[in-house]
Amino acid sequence: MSHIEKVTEGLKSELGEQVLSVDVFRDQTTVVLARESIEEACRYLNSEHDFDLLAALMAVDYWPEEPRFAVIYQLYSLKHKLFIGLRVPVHSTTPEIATVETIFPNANWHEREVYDMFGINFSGHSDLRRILMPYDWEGHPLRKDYPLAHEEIQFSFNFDEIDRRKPYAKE
Amino acid sequence: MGVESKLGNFGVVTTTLEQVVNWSRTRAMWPMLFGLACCAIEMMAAQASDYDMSRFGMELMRASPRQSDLMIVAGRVSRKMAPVLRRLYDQMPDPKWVLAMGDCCSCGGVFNNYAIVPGVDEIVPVDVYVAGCPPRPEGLIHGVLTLYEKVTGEKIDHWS
Amino acid sequence: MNVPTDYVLALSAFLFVIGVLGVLVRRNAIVIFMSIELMLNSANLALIAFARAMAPGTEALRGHVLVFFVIAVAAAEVAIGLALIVAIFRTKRSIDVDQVSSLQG
Amino acid sequence: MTIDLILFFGIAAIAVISAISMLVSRNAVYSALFLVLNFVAIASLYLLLNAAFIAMVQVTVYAGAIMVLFLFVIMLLGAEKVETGPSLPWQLPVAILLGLVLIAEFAYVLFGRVTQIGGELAGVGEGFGSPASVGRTLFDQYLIPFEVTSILLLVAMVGSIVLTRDDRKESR
Amino acid sequence: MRQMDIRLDELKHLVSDRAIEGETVLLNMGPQHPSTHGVLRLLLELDGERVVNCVPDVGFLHTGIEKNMETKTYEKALVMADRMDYLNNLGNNLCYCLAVEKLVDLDVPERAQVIRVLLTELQRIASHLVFLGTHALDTGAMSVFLYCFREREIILDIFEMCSGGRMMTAFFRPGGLWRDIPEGFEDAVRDFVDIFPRRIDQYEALLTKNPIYLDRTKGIGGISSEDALRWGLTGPNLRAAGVKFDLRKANPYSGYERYDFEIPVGSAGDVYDRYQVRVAELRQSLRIVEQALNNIPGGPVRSGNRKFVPPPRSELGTSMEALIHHFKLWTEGFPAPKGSVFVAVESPRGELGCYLEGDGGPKPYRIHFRTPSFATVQAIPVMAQGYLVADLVAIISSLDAVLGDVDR
Amino acid sequence: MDLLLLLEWSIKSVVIIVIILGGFAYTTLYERRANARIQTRIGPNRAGPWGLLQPIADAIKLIFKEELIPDKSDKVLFVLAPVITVVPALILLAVIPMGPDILGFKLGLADDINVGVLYIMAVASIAVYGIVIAGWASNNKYALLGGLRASAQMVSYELSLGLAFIGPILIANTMNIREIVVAQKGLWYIVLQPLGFLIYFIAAVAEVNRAPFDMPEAEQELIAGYHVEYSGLKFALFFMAEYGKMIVISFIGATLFLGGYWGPFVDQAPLLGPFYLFAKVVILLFVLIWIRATFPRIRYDRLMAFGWKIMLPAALFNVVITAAIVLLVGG
Repeated sequence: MSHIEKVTEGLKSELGEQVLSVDVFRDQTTVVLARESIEEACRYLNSEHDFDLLAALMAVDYWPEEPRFAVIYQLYSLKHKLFIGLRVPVHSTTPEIATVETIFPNANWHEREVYDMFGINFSGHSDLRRILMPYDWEGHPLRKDYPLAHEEIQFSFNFDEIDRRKPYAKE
Repeated sequence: MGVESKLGNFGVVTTTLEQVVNWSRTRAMWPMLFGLACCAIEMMAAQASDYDMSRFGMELMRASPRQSDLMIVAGRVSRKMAPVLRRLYDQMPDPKWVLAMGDCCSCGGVFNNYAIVPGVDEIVPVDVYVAGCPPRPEGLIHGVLTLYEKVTGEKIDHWS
Repeated sequence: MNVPTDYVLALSAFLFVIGVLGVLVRRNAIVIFMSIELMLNSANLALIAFARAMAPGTEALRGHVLVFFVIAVAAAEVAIGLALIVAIFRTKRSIDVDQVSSLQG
Repeated sequence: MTIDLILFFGIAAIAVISAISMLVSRNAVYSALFLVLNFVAIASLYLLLNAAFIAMVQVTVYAGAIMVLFLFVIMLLGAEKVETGPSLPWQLPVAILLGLVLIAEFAYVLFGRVTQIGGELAGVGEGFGSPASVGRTLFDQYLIPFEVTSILLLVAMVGSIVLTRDDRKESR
Repeated sequence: MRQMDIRLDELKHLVSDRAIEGETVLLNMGPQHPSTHGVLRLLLELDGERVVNCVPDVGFLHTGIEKNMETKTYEKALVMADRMDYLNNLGNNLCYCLAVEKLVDLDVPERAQVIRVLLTELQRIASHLVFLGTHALDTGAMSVFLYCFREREIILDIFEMCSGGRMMTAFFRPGGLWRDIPEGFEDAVRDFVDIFPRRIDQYEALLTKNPIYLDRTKGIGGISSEDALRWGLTGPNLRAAGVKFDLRKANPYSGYERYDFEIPVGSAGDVYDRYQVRVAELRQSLRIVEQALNNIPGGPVRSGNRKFVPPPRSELGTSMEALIHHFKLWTEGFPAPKGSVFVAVESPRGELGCYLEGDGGPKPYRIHFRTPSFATVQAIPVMAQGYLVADLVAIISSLDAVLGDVDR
Repeated sequence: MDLLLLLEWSIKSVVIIVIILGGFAYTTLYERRANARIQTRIGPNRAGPWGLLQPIADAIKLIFKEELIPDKSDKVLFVLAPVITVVPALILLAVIPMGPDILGFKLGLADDINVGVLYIMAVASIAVYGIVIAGWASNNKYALLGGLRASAQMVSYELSLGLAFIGPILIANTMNIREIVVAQKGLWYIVLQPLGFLIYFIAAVAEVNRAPFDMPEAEQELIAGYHVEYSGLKFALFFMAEYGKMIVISFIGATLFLGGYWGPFVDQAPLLGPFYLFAKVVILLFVLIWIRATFPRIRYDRLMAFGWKIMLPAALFNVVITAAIVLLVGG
């Protein structure tokens, strides 16, 4: 049994029903977890299996399917030179998940980015603000129902209308 | 400025003054240290040994907008950066010029999306566009020389 | 050089009075302090004028020496005084003499 | 009127105006700068009075060091405008009254010819007020006071450092 | 502008009470400031010149690269990756290509692997040169900056020789390279390898033992190895703190296991150690370049898998099949299976990760870059607290954060 | 007063101001070209032949630039500050002898006064005001920080500067600068006072805020320091003051330690004197530029510590040793 299997087995015995499935794709292991258990899973992996680096934290939007979002954590263990992925499905009715800031301080900004881009709330987060977009921005750009929002092409018939909406710094 | 209104129309005097002032402006145009993204690196390269913009008297990159004449917008301008850029432009004293360096700030470049201002000319008036992603240092220098041509043709009653 | 000593003394007296007024009227501790410096200076001016009046006698230079001492002592005084003002400002957040006049806490 | 007198009146006017401006300026920075001007004016008066050495010392110490210290403290504390209005309404009239009394007293002393100074001045010898002559007097006759002054300065230096030390600041 | 002031208020809750009382000064540094390396903005709370609090604010260069890449086919999305971390263009390419190759299970010929390593290491040298130059400039040493750019030009000329572009090369493609290296490439690299060690000595002569420089960097902005890991620092910044972690050794990719090189580590994690680690890495990268240069195997530089890699132009006139492949690949692209991969490479700034998710179509369903600078900038307050403004400048430049990398 | 004397003084003043102004302009060009050579660049060469008109282009451009006065600044002091900064740089040269007497004509404005060195001290000490006022009047935190740094730095280094002067004074036994130069006829004081010269040079570099002591305007930290809000002609004045001061400290250094106008054959051909002085100044200027091109900037608190803990004791030590030797040898 390779080390990564030991880890997933340990995770299963620790969390029981909370582990929804374990996927292996192209030699990469991803554990699908229930939303409630993410903090515990991270703590367990950090303390018992030396996953000491939160390499990445991001989200995916599966609109219009439900559960709409998946929050994905990539942990790395320097000791075992291993990546492990955690995937947590999040329903769009209550887009909320516990923060892992207490275990990995650098989750702070990653979670802010996910909040900024997807509108997923992180309960218990110390400073949940927009990070990349301006503070007064509306909408969450990386959601699939958010348009890419490129510039409208100006023709003579709609020139005035577009011009009026443009963010010129009018004197 | 006030000079031109006092001078009135003196023909040869104003023309000579025009020439002298325009000459001095093209020989001593101090750019502002304003790098945004990829193009900023090429702008630094243009300042460095191989291309050496200092030949044109341009090595005095001023960190303060109050002392700069030329704003080289080097890189993509995001919606969050746009008000800052406009504010910096407003802080520059007249006469001032803007050079849009690279595709991103000329027209949005490859980034055709929610975050990037599609062309910095929506925010500030641009004098010269330099194409390229990023433009080579030679391209930037060519853009600057093109701007010089434009400045050389400026008339005294256009001075603001 | 031929400036009547009286004139210089009058100027000195006038400056001294302004210094006194500054101490009495102003409430900014630093400005009061500056007024004191002005008074010292006016005294110095009088001393130099007297020294000039007594020239070319060698005792005249004693006036200069005295002024030299006054300047040195003033420097010491300013160092201590400003240190006091800074210390008071730290605790009271004010250098208005009326507000810091009470010595307790 | 000799050129000396013209110079004297000019400088005296600057001194008086700068002193009054110092008194009435609401902004402490302006007060300090007017005082600097005043000191420089007085220094030029010293030059007129054949006290070149003292004039230079005046500029170096007063204008160059002491007033810079003042400005430094004012700017550091942000204490340009602390005064709002007089809290004691009778303060200003009384002060002016006292000032007038003082002026009257001076006037009586000066113009009442209580003293015997004034009139034509004798010429000064070569090197009067020069660094060499003042120094000789200083170190011949006033050596002990000179040393005492140096100790005073040392005490002041130590004292000011102790006073301004911020105890809350932890060392890194 | 009103907007700016509102933003300042937004950050007020992150500073101490002393700032509200007016005992400490709030200073807004950036987004346009000569030493924030682009458009980083820092809200500083200063006690005199000492930094009490430091709140970084990023996003001024947010480009929406991730969203934009989702709208392009796998092959065309590559150009976006170039522009993310603009000092490590080839490294970004490599990371993205590895992710795509892993997602669709594509092989890469040996020759392409070696050339990839060679060019990536050259890119690392170029990136570290920019670091060294700007870092020296920020500590006030002007000339080093210009010397560093002089050498960087040589590397850019090599890139230009291969790809036609100085910076945005898009030279690595899924399945190999865009094209083979040109004639004269090896000589050009060899020339560089010959002259460069002397030039490194030159930079070091100006800085390494300079007492003023030592004074400004030793013991400044230190971070412990535990803290560094907790805050997600990787790359030279982590190694300077004494953790011997390099993805090229730990999880080798592109055949890095075949090269002989060392991982320089520091101990204190301060500015000086970060500088030393990067200068040592210059020499190590040069070793890798030399080894790769001596061992470039023959063969093709692109995978022969026509489902994913377009055929060479010469075949278009003769082979109907090639023409069809070409047409299909450039109009609709290749489909990738449903599934997700996460690939991490060692960029000059640390661990650059690419999360790529396919949905069976020709466009990435979700792509996310784990960028090293993001973590680095986040950790600035940890390192800067208690130091002077002048130190802050040295700390920021020593971290070598690229704002394009942070904001994407 | 003698009208002729007045005329002579006026002419000399004008000449000195022209020296400073022209010198300032061409020192900037000198620095830019020399820096460029050190950094393997070319430097400005497009304005006029070999770029010789570059300073003129700079000047004309700055004159025809809009003068911004920030809304919340203190308007009066904001305008006054650059002027106050420039004046000390202009008047310091008055006490420098430019050459030996030529047929009884003195080359130098007031080089024969017996408080010459003190004059330098006095004027140098009030040079700080312009910078402090500029920093305060701009109503900008960066400018204020720059101004405060400048005042602290200049006050600290003034002491060492003054103590460095004492060496030549003791050896020449006079405060008259002309006499000090005359006393150096046989032997330059840099030979007798190597430590003194070093202290003078470091303190002077700090006094004029040049790299590596350019704290007040430290570009990477404080953007442009005290002149961050200045534009156009007012900025040009600051620029001028900075380079003017560079020239002045080079002149003073050359005069007090490098033998002033002395050089081979000055006895026979007194006209050579000014040229020797000029050459020495150019060399000292090059050293300043060279330092700027190579050295990192020293940190502010270390700068203050260096000033008080190393420079001042060293300067005091130098004074004591010099005094003892002068006493023993008998002056």
